[in-house]
Amino acid sequence: MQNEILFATLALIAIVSSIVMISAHRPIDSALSFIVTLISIAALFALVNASFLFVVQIIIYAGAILSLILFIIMFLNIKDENLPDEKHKNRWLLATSLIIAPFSAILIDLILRSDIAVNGVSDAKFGTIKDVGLTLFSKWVLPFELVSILLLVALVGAVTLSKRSE
Amino acid sequence: MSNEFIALAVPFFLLFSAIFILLFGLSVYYTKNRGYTITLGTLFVSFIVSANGVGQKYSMEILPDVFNSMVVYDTFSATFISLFLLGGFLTLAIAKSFVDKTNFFTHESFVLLLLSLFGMVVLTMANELLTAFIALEIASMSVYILVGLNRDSLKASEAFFKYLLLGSFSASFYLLGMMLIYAQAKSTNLDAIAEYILHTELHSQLLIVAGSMLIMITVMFKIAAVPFGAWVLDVYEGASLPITAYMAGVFKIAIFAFVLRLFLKDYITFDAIYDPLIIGGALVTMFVGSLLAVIQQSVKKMLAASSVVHSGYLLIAFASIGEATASATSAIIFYLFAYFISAIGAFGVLSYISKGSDKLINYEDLDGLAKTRPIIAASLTIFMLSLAGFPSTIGFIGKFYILTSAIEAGYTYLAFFGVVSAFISIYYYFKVITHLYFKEAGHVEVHYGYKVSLAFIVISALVVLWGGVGTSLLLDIPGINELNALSKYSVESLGL
Amino acid sequence: MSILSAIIFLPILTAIFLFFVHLHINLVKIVYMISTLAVAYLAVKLYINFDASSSMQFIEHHAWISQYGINYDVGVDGVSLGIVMMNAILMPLVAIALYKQRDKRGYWINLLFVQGGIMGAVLALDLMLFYLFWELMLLPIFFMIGLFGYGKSNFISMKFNMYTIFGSLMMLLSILYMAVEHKEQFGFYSFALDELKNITLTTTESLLVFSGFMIAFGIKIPIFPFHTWLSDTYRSAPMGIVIVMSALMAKLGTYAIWRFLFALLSETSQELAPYFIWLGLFGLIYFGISAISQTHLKRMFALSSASHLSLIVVGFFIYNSYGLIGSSFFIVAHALSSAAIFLMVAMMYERVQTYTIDSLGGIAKVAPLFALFFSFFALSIVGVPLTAGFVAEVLIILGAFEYDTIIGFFAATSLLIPMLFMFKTISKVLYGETNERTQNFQDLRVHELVAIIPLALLILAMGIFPNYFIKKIEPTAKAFVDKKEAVYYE
Amino acid sequence: MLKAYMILSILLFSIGIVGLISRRNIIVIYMSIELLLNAVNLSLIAISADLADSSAQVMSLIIIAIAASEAALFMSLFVVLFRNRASLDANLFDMLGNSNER
Amino acid sequence: MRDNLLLTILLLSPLSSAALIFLINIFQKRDCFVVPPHNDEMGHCEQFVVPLRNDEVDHCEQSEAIQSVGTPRAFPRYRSRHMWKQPIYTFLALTGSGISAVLALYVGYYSYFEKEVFSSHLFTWLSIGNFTIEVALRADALSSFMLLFVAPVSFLIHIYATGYMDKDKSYGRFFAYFNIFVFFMLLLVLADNPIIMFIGWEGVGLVSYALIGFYFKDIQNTYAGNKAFIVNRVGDFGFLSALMLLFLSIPSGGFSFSNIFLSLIQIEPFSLSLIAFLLFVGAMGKSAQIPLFVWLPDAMAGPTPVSALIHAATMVTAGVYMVARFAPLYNMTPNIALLIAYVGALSALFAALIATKQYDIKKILAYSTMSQLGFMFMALGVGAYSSALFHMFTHAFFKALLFMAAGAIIVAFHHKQDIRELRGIKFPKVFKMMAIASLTIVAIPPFSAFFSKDAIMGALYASGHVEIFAIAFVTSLLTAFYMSRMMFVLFFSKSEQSADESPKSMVYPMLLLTIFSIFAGFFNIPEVFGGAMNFSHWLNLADKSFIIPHAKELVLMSINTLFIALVMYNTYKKYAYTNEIIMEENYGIVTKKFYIDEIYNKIIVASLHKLSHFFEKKISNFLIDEKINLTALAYLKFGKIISIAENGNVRFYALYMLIGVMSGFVYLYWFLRSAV
Repeated sequence: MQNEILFATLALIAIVSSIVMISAHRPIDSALSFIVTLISIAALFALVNASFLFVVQIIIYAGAILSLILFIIMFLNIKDENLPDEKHKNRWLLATSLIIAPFSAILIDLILRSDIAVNGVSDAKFGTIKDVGLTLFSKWVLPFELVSILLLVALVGAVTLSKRSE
Repeated sequence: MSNEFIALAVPFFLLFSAIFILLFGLSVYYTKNRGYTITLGTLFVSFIVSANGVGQKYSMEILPDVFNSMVVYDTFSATFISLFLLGGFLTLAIAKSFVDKTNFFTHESFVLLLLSLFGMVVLTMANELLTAFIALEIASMSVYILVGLNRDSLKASEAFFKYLLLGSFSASFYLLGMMLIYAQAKSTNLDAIAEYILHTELHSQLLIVAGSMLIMITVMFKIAAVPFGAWVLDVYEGASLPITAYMAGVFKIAIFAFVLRLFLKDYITFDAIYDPLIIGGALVTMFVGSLLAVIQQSVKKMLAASSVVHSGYLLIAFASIGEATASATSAIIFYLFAYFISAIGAFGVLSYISKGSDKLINYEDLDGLAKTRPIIAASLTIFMLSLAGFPSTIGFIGKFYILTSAIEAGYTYLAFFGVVSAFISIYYYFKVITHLYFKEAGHVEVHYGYKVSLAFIVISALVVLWGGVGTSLLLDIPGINELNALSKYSVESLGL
Repeated sequence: MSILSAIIFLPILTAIFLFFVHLHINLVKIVYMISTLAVAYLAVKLYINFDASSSMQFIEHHAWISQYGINYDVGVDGVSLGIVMMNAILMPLVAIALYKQRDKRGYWINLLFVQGGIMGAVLALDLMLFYLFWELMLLPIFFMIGLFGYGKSNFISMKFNMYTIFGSLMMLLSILYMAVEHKEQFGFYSFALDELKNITLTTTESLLVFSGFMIAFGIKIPIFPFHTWLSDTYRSAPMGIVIVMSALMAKLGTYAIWRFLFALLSETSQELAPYFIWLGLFGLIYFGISAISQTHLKRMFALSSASHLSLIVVGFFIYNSYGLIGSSFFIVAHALSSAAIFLMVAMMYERVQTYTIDSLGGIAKVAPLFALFFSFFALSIVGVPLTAGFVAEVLIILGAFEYDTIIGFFAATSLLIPMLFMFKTISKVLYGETNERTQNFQDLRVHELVAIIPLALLILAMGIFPNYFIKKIEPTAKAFVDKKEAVYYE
Repeated sequence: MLKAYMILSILLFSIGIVGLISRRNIIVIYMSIELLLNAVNLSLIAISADLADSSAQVMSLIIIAIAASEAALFMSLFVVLFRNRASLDANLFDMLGNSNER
Repeated sequence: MRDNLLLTILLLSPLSSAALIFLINIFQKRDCFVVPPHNDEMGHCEQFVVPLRNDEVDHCEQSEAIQSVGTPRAFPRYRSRHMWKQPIYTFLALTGSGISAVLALYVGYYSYFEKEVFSSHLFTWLSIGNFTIEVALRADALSSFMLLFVAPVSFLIHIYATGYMDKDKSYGRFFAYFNIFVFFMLLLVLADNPIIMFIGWEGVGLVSYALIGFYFKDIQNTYAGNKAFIVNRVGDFGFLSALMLLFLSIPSGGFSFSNIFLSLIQIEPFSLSLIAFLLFVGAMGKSAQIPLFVWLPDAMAGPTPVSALIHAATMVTAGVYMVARFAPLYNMTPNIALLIAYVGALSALFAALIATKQYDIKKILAYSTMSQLGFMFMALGVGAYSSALFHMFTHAFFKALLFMAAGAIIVAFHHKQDIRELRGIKFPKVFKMMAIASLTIVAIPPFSAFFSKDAIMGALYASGHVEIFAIAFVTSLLTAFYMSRMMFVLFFSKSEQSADESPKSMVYPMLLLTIFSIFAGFFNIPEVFGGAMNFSHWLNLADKSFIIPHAKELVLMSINTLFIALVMYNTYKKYAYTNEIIMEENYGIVTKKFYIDEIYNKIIVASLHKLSHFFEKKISNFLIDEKINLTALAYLKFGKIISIAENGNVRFYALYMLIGVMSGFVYLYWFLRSAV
């Protein structure tokens, strides 16, 4: 019961903060509310015992990526007059929401009707760094290695693109 | 050479070569020419190696203990790997002048090219959704960057922006779909999913159906099916010509390789569900694509739009997979080969005559080329005929297979619409020929580029012709029959 | 390589050779002549060796795309023999007549391509092979119109191309459909004419398949209402191609109706025959009357060709031996006379630089030989006795009367309709006062005579001694009619 | 619980899409994409809890890594775009469209 | 063997001489560069210019003014260098037609006296299945009878033409055509089956076309030729259709006339009538009967020998011959036969009426020809075949003579043809012969036409069709009127013009024909005068026998003759030595030939042109082509609309994707709802 309340609260926070994120005019505001979303998602991770992922989420997302975004916003020194003039923002938001509504409604309906097993197992051992690490290196070696190459690509790409042409 | 060796050697060779160039590029001994030669050599060697795996029928999992059955190597993947390695090789070989004349094509570009090929190789072999996704991301990210390589060009950066943004957007659909499938099937391995589907009823497959569709959306995005392919014109326009050729000819094939595997292993069960969607997609894609192609002023964008149409043809075959599996799949493979060689050739000619400049080749730029450069004009004509599906070219045989499979599957009306769209395509392809031959040249004769590039263009043109009429009866060279057998083997190796 | 393959591929290979090897233009013409003469020699040999007592001969078979049952099957029978002969004979003559006018390599290369393509399409017994050649011969025509045409040649070549390719694609669909049906009924793909005959189709299917074929053939011929490419194309095309189109390509369409439609969809064709007979008759009258108001020589002769081709279509569709023999004979006869008349028009153009009927006149006074031959060929088109056209028309009309009296009457209007425009044209072009264009009109030169006299002699020979030529067609017709009756009474 | 997580994740995903399409600021668009990935992650973690199998956690870990690499590209994109155009308005980048051509 | 040789030579000798003339004619331009022994290019040509006598120059230039062919204008001074060829042409032409004339006489002789039938088989023209058409010639009584006047009259007109066409630039061409005509006419007559007959039939039409347009420098002449051929072809359309129907109705065994007649009974009556009617349509065209007569007056544009030979003596009678040939058929279809009679009667009256108001000498004769042909058809229609043929026989002589005389006048009086201008000419020899011919045509005894026309009148009377007889009677009076009108205006007038006499080559044939006109009637003297009806017996056609009392016949004859004499007297009073002809009103429905030409032009020609424009502009261009082009344009337009969506804005692209996703899911949901 306690979990349910907690979940509902966190879910509400996540949803509200994400709505704020997509509707805020200034990117700084968006970024800050996005941090709230990320943290509440991390909390939801923790709610199902995914302790390692909770940490990773906080560190990488809230820590690294978000600060990168903030850094970029600062670095580029985006002033208010550089921001796009979004006159019809709300209309767009409304229209897109209407279009997306059937999509999410159908998916939710399908999820509700589906017979995915509700085991609800929550083992204390499960979700720890050791458990995740074992799975990672026993079963998911190849994706792990591939991701490293992906990161290499991103690295090379970022360097290539960002450096000033001589 | 054992197959396992080939399976490992090709990606590793590509990877090592990429890393080598990355490091070598920092040294003082690096010159662009050396980088080019090394890349070309790598591609050639790996093509030779992988071509060894083509022709006999086999299927094996690579290091199943280590990789947990996430990648398989079979004739299917061998065929496709050889195909796009060849494609990469040809693209690069034809683009020599582009490489030489542009200053943004640095050693990182070679690295990215090799890495994207590496991604495609893994994608073709992937037998698991996440692996496939990462491989796809490796390939597409490299391509994103290659598109945006020319940082100073507004067009290139815009194309990069659009491609990256929409690509990431579509990728998230893939992940959502994968998540749904995993939630239902408890696995992301294609075989396991197939197993699950086989043993359950439809009501316990709801999320798989939905998830599969989400994955399909990503695929549709990548192959530029309407309405997911709106990016294709802009990105092709913004990208440099060799990169465009690479995307149209090579990358698309890799995507199809993966999709085909996915289809044949999992989706085929949901054939009845997806067929109307695919058919609708095919129709919309063909006709919107041809509408767009008809109005284009530049040849490059026309080819871009026409690549949409070709995706539509391929979707026809996909729709027929359920009812006429054997002929439809081999038709797809053959068609891919046909399209690949023709598109590479066509874009290659454009890149050859654009001499590495950033301009779009307009129809007017081709005026009178037949008088000044008859060989190039003839080659371009052959490519256009092939793309238009004119008999005696490989494109015709490809279209022939696709239409046959559609009729065999009972979708005669689909074949009819395919034919109608092919008819419309005659207009824009022949328009090129009209400009090549019937218009007076507005410019003086120029020396375009390297003889080597020209040689490869001509060879491609000859392949296109030979693929249309080839028979081992006349000369002892593999002809249509052999190509056909090749695609058949590769399908059979999937173990259906 | 047997004689038929040689006939098909010799011109194509020569053309490829000429494309890649840059020879001096005179040398190109010589090579062209050698090649076409060789083909003509082979064709004459074929004609002589052709056994007049049986139908399909010189059959050649090689596997091509074995997985789909596509083979290289060629053979010749009485009906195709005529077109082969015409193709072989006309090509060198065209060159002789026009060699001074054309100094572009492409012209001759494309003509060779066309020759090979037509030969292939005529001789093919496998539908895919037929389709291949059918399309292949389009390409050189497209190029010739675009490269050497007059007026808005770009637009017109494109229009022609689109028109005909539309038809071919519909035909492709029909062919594929039949092949797939063959697979479903017999377990394997086949594109061979003989094997595809055996499949059974429902009424709707066979109607659709039929219309697919018919659109292709109808456009090529052309029959009403697929004719709107015709007059523009003829007007704009260079003469070599006009001759090929009117003398050979259009005939190929009618031939294909017989060869493929009647063989494959015998019952449907017979059921639909009345409609096509009426369509053909309508076309006969329609094109004939349209031609009256033409002021452009090529357009007028184009419509006149179309009018006669409609009659040929009628001849095939009336489905009896008179009609068939008449039509096959007419194919040859009309090929001869229309080729000749277009050659004459080309010679005229070279001299006066105009095709407008009204700006000509008085040629008979200054160039009697020209006038003589021009009116001779025009008369042979009209179907005056002792020319080949007369025999053919009589046979077709006879067949039409055998089929139905009313249809016979309409078919017999072919005696009247061409007169309406032909004689006025002859008057305006040849007679009356000369004007500044025509007063220095040079009479026929030796090489032009060399090109034209064989045609005239052939027309006469075929008109006076038709029996010798008909003997070659008759067994084919007889076999066909017997088979048709067998089907009919089953 | 799993279904609740998944519904939440679908909702977040939808919100992300809405943001992606209706906003013109590229940084917000980028954050919307990150939200999409996070929504997927959320579900994966819930599935993993449900199945008591940490594979799904590994997947989400990998997805985070992918997100990171995407982030790198987007950062460089911002730099390139801002350098060229001094703006981050998505609507400004339409010179490749067809409507410009004629 | 003899038959073979005989008939082949008879048939081919004109053709071969025509071919030779053609060959010589074709290469005439080049001989200037081939023949001469000189090196000097200009000089040598002048060597070959035949010096002209002064009086010839005039003539030569005159004909030059009307006609042209041969050398281009650039070399006018060498134009007469080919005159040396004229004797060769003359020789060839005369030999060709002369041989056939002699042989024809020979054949006629043996046929008449020995009752021989000549037949020859040349080669198989067509053979399909078990049905063959042979090229076979056969000279039975009817054919021999035809030969008997066709070949000799042709020969005579050939001789006449050598005079008439003397020094003409196209002398060779003329005789080539002429001989080809003789060939086709003989083919028509000798053919043993209708198909071959049709070839001859069309052939004479063709040559007639060429000869009418002989002076093609005036394009109107060629139009007249076109008209002739086209109208003839309308008839041929009927003829050929009839042949086809006949061909299909005959069971196997050959398509020769004898075989056809044997099988006639097996044909059902309706198609028999149809065949008979269609055959008559053919005859209408060739023999210029209503409504297909319009070409004949225009055909007078050709040289006068052409009119004499083709449009009076031979070709126009082919229709009569054909109907007579198919006599067994017409005996079985009395209705059609009656139709023939009525058409003949109408044509006769109609033409005679028009002739009364004509002023062109050749036009008068042309209408008179048409009128006489009408007489023949009347006779054919009531079944008096041999009477018709007999009239044809006599008509050939006197009408040829009339035309020749007219030709002589025209040549002598500077190509004037209007009788008002020619009023009061003085041309004694020609006058005498022409007068005889005129008396013949108006059927004054004892000239030949008296007998022949009388036979027809008698048959008409006896057949019981009083209305036809009445028409015939009126027509014969009209004939008397217009012929005497012409004669009186021409020769009995105050203003006097005179000219040189015609050359001998023109006079002698006329003389011969005069003799024939007078005496030809004696070949078939009716029984009233103690004759034996030799011709009728010889021809042995399926005549219906008309028994008419001799007394009655004599009364008829005398009444007829009396009325004719009265008419002639009145005409004399009206036209001789008066200016009546000048004062005649030049308008009115009769003068304008009942506006038939205008009606035809309005109804057929103009509407065809309109239809042609309608087809071309409205249907081909507007209805079909425009629509096709519009479809293509619409596709382009639609492409432009689509390209609006392709606006370059990435958010829109994402939106499209979203819409795609959404619709896909809606479909999916719908499907799963119904499936699960």
